[in-house]
Amino acid sequence: MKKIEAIIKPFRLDDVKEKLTTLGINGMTVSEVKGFGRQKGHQEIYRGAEYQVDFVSKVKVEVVVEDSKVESALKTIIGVAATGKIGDGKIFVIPVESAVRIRTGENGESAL
Amino acid sequence: MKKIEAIIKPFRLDDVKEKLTTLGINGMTVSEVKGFGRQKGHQEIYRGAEYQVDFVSKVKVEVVVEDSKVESALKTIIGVAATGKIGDGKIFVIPVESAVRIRTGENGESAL
Amino acid sequence: MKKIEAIIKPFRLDDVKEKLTTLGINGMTVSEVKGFGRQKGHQEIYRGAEYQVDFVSKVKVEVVVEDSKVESALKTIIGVAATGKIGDGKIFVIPVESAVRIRTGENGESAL
Amino acid sequence: MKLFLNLGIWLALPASLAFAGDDPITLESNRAAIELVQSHADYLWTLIAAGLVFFMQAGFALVEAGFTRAKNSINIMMKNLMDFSIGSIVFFAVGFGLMFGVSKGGFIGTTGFFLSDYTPGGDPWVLAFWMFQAVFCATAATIVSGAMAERTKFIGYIFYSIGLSAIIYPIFGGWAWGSLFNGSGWLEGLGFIDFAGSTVVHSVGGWAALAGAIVLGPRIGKYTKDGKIRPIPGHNIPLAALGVFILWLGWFGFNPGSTTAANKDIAMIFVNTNLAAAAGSILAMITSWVKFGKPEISMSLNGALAGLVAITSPCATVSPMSSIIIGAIAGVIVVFSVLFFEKIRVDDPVGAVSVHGVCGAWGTLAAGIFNMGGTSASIIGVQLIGIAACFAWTFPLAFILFKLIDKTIGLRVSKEEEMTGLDQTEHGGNAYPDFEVSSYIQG
Amino acid sequence: MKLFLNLGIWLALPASLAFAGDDPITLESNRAAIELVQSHADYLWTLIAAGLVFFMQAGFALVEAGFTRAKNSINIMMKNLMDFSIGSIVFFAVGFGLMFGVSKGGFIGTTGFFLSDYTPGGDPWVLAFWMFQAVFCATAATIVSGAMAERTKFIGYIFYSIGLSAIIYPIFGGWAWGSLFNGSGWLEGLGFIDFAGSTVVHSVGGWAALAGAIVLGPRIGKYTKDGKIRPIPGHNIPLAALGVFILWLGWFGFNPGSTTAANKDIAMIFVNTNLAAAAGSILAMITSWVKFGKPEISMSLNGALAGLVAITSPCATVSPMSSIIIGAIAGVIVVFSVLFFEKIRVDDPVGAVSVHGVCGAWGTLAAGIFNMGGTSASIIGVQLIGIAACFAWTFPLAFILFKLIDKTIGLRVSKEEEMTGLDQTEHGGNAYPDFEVSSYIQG
Amino acid sequence: MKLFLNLGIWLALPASLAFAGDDPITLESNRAAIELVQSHADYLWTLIAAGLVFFMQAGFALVEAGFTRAKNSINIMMKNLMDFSIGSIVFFAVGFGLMFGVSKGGFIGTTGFFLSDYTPGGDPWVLAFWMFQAVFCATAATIVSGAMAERTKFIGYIFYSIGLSAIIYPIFGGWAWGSLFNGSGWLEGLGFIDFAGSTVVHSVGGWAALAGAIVLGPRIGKYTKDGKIRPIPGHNIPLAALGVFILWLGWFGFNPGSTTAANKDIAMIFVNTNLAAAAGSILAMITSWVKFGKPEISMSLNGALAGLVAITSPCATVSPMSSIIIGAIAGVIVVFSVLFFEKIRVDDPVGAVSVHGVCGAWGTLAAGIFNMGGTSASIIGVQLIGIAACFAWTFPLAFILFKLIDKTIGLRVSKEEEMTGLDQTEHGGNAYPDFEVSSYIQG
Ligand SMILES: Nc1ncnc2c1ncn2[C@@H]1O[C@H](COP(=O)(O)OP(=O)(O)O)[C@@H](O)[C@H]1O
Ligand SMILES: Nc1ncnc2c1ncn2[C@@H]1O[C@H](COP(=O)(O)OP(=O)(O)O)[C@@H](O)[C@H]1O
Ligand SMILES: Nc1ncnc2c1ncn2[C@@H]1O[C@H](COP(=O)(O)OP(=O)(O)O)[C@@H](O)[C@H]1O
Repeated sequence: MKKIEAIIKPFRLDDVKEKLTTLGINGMTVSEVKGFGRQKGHQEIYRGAEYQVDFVSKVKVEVVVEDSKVESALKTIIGVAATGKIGDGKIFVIPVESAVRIRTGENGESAL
Repeated sequence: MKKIEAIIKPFRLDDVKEKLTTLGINGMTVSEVKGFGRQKGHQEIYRGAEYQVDFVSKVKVEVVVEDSKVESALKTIIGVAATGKIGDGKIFVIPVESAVRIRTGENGESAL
Repeated sequence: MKKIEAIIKPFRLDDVKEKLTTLGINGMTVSEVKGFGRQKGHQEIYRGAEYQVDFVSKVKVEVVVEDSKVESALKTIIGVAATGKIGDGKIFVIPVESAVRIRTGENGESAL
Repeated sequence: MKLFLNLGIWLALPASLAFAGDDPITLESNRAAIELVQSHADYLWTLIAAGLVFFMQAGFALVEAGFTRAKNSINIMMKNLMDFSIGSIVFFAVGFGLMFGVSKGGFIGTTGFFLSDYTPGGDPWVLAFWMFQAVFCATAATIVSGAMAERTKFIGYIFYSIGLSAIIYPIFGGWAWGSLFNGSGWLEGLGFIDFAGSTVVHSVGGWAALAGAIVLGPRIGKYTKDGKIRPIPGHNIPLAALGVFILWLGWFGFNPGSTTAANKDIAMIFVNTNLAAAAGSILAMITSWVKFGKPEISMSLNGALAGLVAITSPCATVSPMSSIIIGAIAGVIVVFSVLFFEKIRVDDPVGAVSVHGVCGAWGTLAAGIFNMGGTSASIIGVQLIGIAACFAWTFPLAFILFKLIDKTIGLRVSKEEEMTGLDQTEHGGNAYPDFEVSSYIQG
Repeated sequence: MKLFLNLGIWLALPASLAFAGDDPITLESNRAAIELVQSHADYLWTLIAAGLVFFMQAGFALVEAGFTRAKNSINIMMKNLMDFSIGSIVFFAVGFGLMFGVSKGGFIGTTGFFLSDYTPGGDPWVLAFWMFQAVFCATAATIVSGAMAERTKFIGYIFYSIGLSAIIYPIFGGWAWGSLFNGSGWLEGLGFIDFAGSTVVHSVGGWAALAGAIVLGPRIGKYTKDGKIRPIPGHNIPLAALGVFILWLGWFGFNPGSTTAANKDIAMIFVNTNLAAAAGSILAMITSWVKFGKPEISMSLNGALAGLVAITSPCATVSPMSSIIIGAIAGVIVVFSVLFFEKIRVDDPVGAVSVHGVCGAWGTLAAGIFNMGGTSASIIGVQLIGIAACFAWTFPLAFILFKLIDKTIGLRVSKEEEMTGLDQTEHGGNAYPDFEVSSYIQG
Repeated sequence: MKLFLNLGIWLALPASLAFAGDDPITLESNRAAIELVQSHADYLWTLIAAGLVFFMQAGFALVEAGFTRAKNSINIMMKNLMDFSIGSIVFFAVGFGLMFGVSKGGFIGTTGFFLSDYTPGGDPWVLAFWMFQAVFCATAATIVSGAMAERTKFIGYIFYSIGLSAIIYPIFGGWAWGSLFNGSGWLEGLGFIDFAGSTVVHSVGGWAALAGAIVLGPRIGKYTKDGKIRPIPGHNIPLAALGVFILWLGWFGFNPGSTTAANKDIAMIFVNTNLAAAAGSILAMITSWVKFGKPEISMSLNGALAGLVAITSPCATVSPMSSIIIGAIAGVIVVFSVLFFEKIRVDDPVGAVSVHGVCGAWGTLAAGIFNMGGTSASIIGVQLIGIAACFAWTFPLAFILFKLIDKTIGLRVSKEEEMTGLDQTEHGGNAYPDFEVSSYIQG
């Protein structure tokens, strides 16, 4: 199993979620993050002082899938999350040794 | 070392935390996440339009432990976080190659 | 590639970010987390009842780097995030199997 | 507007003047004109004061919302909006008649329902007077909302609100204030002093709140399995503080407006109201500081309200110096009272019972003790009778009402609903959709 | 202050008194003194009412901010601050003259620009009257802000705001109210009843809002590709509710204050205003409950406003019972109207068109139907003429104005800017920097 | 209420009337009755205005909280609650006597402590007057809170607050306004014009704020190691904007109420107040637009306040057109002043020094320049003397007071406490427990 961590633009979330579901991925976990990278944030003014806000608000989507689904999941996410503009985000794939469904105690892929 | 990532219902947090402490686990990191899965969210109405809120608010508990403690930690979390209802959450186990305590620079298990 | 997860004190963030940039690390992802550990939180009073707030607010910095940069990144973070006080935080190193830049589909280190 | 500006001017001038052309000016016509102008001032003040008291609804809503969790904010706003709206209609249809109609033996009014005392072209005073009384009724009703916050079924709350505005408040009110209009109450007959309603409005609300909180039981998570008190922090303290400032402002209509006349009395009433509130908040702060080691805000805010409630009854009959003492004592009482009710497991998220019930009783007693005209056992005795009568009437009746609702349509939401939050389950809404909101204290 | 307190006292006493020493007191001097005191009361009431109406600006700002997303809150506050500020200056320079100046054929005023009707030492009534009228003008202007929220270019909005305050509102206003001062409007000539401005203020604002919303088009994400309606939840419901309470309070100045005289009429106007608001919120709640299965708050809040708007025109000429009916009907209308406009893809985030435009028209019609003095086909006919005239004048003109702005300086921000939020792109700010804020509905 | 309604009516009618039965109506009794009715109107207006000024406390609290970080909101609400509460008591006990008591050589009052000028049954005017003056004193006190926000020890702040309300404000106030009651000040003796207190209230507050900000030093993180200015954004701009609307409303009591009489003067004062505020916010917006490239909200909000502060002194003695000019200039001044103080490292989170100190001085000067009665070198000279006297008295004294507090109980919290936030360290609380709040700017 792998955990796919995708850092994307917030307003792409709906589509990413939708498309992943069509792959039979039944669950995911989402959180709000602040991103720092090539996309350089923006200027703000407050009481006359300008200042640079480096962080851009992004959404982190975490989805754990069986190895067989990794490829398709990646493709899908890239497909819908890409706008072609700097700041579209990254996807990281991380190994997962085991997964458990708390409700049932089920272990392994059936837990997803 | 492993990182245990448990996605649970917010109001189970206190108990999970308490029980883990009794295992001699001295620390953990918690964050608010939005969960998507079998538990299907709820309807909301705003100005007459109904809409589906897919995400359920969950809490992610991250705890890094030496390998020997993984089993017991898993059991404990399942024990207290399970309510038997859909949406109880998942636990993922992820390998950790090293851990450092920033304050002292200590490395490895003593850093936990 | 590795993912470095550093849990630090919020007000150290600016410096950590700055220093990492000097290492030629172009991106990172930051999120607000609640930390539980040796640093024991604080007492609050509300309407006459005292209660213990166990969690301390921390910031989680996630940065994925090529293996060669892990050492220097760790050193840097420790260097700037350490205040010598309990609660300075931890750093965990987690393996990353692949990274993709959504915008271009680039894969591997060039995606960072 | 045209139509009326003319008419306005017409009325604005003494009636007699309207035909000044023909009519000779006489001493008597001037005197009549003077009285008319004075009555215009009385109308003005009574209605402006009513407006200020209306605004207290916003204050109550903010205090309650601020002192409770984010997930119940919509529900709280709805309750406050509805008990004023429904209360207005109910008091128009039923309450006013029971309170100020021609009285059966000093116990219950029997005329003036649906504002029937007003006939087009007739004396409009009843309208101004009704307006002022209606906002008072709504105040009594809304006090209860806070004590029942975060766990009450919306529909159940609405039925309670009707019951209080239609029956519980007006009938008791008639006992003390009926003779302000067509009524005549047994309590005022004894010489009971309650100028602006520490008892009539606040204790009635406070004791009903007590009944409600008891019937409901505490919120999930308020007490741990091992019986320890678990504070459930309010989600927006700045809003709560704004609410208290608004209430304080509203009280400048509540107390001085109770003259329902533009006269010089209002000066002292105004000053007393302000000094008591100030003393209340200071003493509550000091008390919290001494007891908890820090100047705690929710207690300090409650202290200001405690002082205001306490001075409501005596505001017109005690000296400024006495007002400071009365408010200060209220500020101390409220802290201990809040702790007391918490200890006996009456879960009152905003302290309504302590602020309005307990300090209302204290203020009513204080009106007897500090009376400028001098006091006596009999004066104090009558005050005590009034305080007791209020509790004896309100608490059991409200208790029965809540039990009735509980057994029929239901008074409390399910465990699931309470944990999810009433905004979502009762109103299908989310008060703060753009923010990540969560409260871990859910039992 | 010294200087003036003396002068104050001097003026406070009947002029004649100032020389009481020499002057003998006569019947006539007393009568003059009485009239002076009455006029002081008139000034007081008119100006206090103006203050209350001013406060409605805060109410509008909160309702609009609460019903929209966090990322546009600064922009909304700026718009509300500026249309009052700019409106005040523009109405001072131009609007007042066009509305109340000596009229050309009942269509347009021609004198009194820059408050030239006031000369130091002269009768200051024009100042009190101007103040009251200025806050009315600002109300009409600010109504539009809500319907255009979350996508309008700030500079474009400012130009609209000038156009409405300088021309659209004053000219129509003069038709109905000109004779309140130096003017004389053709509409009032027909006997059109619009006591406090359901049509003159609210419908003008509402129809301009409709034009604005149409020219702008819906917000990104309001309708899905497949044309389904996508709600965009407001980010702070407690603030929105506070806004409604403030508006309700302000209406106690808006309607009763329209007598611009301290007389007994204000009692009934006050009561009617309150009862209509109450009925409106109750019926809107019930309607939402029946239609959506839950008592929805934004509709209930809109219902209170709908009742207030509807009673604005008839408040002085209908009975309290009729007021309840008028408000109740408005409460039902507003729900269906909001749904209707949403269906036809007019994206009005706060429901301004339904509340002010539609219910303003309903209230104006109701003033004819429920008229205490009895009604008739001709009375109702005149009301309909007024309603129609308002739409025929306001909508096309506002539409042209918005189109003009759109073609020149631009009316709508870019897709990028809208998605990022106007706070950042238009004002370089962040309304809630300490909170993690995000809205996923961005198209 | 009964008791008093009767008494109310009794007093509401001219005393003579009370025995109308016996007493014949005469020209003189009518004249007396007229004067009584006028005095009732004076009481009404003075007290309603006092209520509006009281409400400004809420406005100041919201502006300060909105312009600072979430972690200090409770502390800010406590400071604002307490400086009004403590100020009321202190001004009752000490301040009023020093300000309005029989004066020693025009420098300090010596009678009327503890409101001893009022004796039961005596003339209650002193009570109405005290109330109005008390809210003014509290305004001066609360201005300082904003400039010292986010780093001041609560106990230290309380001692400052006592010092200002008991001594600094009243003594200076007596110099300019003493003769409004029993006093007689040297400054008013020279003919100093400060109708409603640009100098007496606002500059006193502003200069004390300057002293406080200097003694405290800037907040951690306000300036980077390399000395660059680091903005610390306010956490809740909608609340700050609401605060400004409330302050604007309150000013309609502050300025027109300073007649302490219901007369026709209030019309022009009201209009001038509004126009100056409008001009101030517009010009501040334009200035920020030109200087920073975007219309910045905090400056625009400050601009409205700057206009209000500036017109406070001249509001009764200049024309509406002059008021626009005065407000507009204030709107420009405030922007540059804020930047200036920031540059010289006076860290004033809300701009209190610029708004109240600097623009207060400007307004006082403007009262001389734009005086309707014509101006002269001597008039302007006296204004300058007043401005100078205010600074010379307030700044050093406040500076010493703050230093004293600093050396004894301590004025500033520790670095740790400041970084954690005063809500937690000073009050053991959390203003927004259901939200994830954080501010990264912590040095
Ligand atoms: N090395 C990294 N480690 C973790 N997150 C990263 C890293 N680099 C970028 N990110 C995340 O990806 C987001 C997008 O990256 P950015 O460089 O701005 O644009 P792009 O995705 O087009 O390269 C950043 O905002 C950040 O959240
Ligand atoms: N494949 C997954 N990857 C990551 N998180 C998941 C995944 N599946 C479920 N989750 C998380 O677990 C939570 C609970 O899962 P859900 O399917 O709703 O109920 P259950 O835990 O009973 O199966 C979800 O809300 C989501 O946060
Ligand atoms: N075993 C753990 N797993 C995950 N996070 C941890 C763990 N132990 C500590 N942390 C995180 O590190 C933070 C600091 O740890 P703490 O023990 O308080 O101080 P120190 O870093 O000095 O040892 C905690 O607040 C928590 O967020």
